[in-house]
Amino acid sequence: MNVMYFAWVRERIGLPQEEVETRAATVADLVAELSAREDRYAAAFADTSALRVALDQELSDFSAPLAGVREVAFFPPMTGG
Amino acid sequence: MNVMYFAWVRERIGLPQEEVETRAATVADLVAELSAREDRYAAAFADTSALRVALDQELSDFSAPLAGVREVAFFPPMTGG
Amino acid sequence: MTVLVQSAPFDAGEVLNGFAHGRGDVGAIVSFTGVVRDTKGDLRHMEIEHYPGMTERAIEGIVTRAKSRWSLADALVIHRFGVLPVGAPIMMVATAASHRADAFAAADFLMDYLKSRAPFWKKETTIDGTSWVAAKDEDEAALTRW
Amino acid sequence: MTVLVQSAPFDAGEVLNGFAHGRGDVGAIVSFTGVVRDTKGDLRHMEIEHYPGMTERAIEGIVTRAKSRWSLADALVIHRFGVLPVGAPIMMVATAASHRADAFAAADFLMDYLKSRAPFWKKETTIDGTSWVAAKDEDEAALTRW
Repeated sequence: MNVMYFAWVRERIGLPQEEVETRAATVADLVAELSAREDRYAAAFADTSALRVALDQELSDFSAPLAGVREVAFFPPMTGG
Repeated sequence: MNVMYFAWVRERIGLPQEEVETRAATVADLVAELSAREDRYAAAFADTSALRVALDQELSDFSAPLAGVREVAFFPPMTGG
Repeated sequence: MTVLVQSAPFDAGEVLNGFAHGRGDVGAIVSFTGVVRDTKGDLRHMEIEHYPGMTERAIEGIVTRAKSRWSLADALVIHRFGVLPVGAPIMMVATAASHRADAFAAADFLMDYLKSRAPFWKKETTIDGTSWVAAKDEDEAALTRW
Repeated sequence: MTVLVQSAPFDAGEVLNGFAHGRGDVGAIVSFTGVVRDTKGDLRHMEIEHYPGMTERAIEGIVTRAKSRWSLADALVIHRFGVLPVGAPIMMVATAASHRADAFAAADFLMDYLKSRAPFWKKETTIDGTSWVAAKDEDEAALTRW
């Protein structure tokens, strides 16, 4: 699964994207798995209420299942316009 | 007093403006005076609810006094924009 | 504030760029362009009559009201009179503000008031002849929004 | 529908004229231009990051929603990414409709959704360093209007 990071999430984790082998059932499970890896992940995911997630380029939420998903992206609330 | 006519009021009366000598106290009195002159005025002023009036270039109404007014304009509801 | 009442055509893009030029102080610019519309496919041209003197005064009054109500860095109104072909810009409004809500609301307000409170009258020439455009009840009713 | 996500600068006036060109079928054209604003006088530049692929998809979804809700003849969105100097246009929205109420409402709607639902993130570089622009509660709240 391709996992992408944008804005300060990308800066905290230190990379824009990576391939992740996971059996996480939901986004929240994936977040827990990544946070357990290294401090920089734990720091980026410390407050998921300040984060948004997209599954295959559609906005989703942290309780969503990951079955069939190829691309997960984490980022702060958007500031377009 | 300078009396001006715009749009279909001008077309019905047949002139854009004229000097009128009047002692009319209000706009309504002036309208009555003009309507009594000739049919074309009576036709233009037949339904004053379909008309607007400006006194010295400010929108006003038919009950307004004419004391001190130098320019009266009659026209249909505006269609700008 | 810029208020222009003119018979000459104008270029909406140039007007927008001139209005926005060098504005590092504002975040939001809204423009409205009104175009001669051929609704039924029978319009030859439109002619706009106005009341010189009162027109400028009325528009300036409307813009002043908008500026007192919303936080605007600047506002512009151009309105043409005379004979206009189908597809030609009739008029344009532009507002500049720090925040988009102010820029949108002020432009919307200016349009509502220009429609019904600035002394312009539209006359259409179609293949069947000429007729004065009637004011719409909905345009008068729109003023109650403000 | 035109959706452009680009790093290149654009000329707002040219975009407006191109959008409006030859439109005898619509009476009302509304545009919004968002400009890099130096609120406190200390901004060096702004940088915009985006999510290629999702950005275009999200914007197209927002425009499609606007077109289903209002009677629009056309709509356009341009949004830049990369490094932008103070005063530069960041993005632009344009709507064309027969009636001004549709054009205004749709442009306002597009702006609200682009602010909070298109994957762009702004980073400001001031004389004191760089910081990510925080999303505003009021921008999220604005979505409840629709």
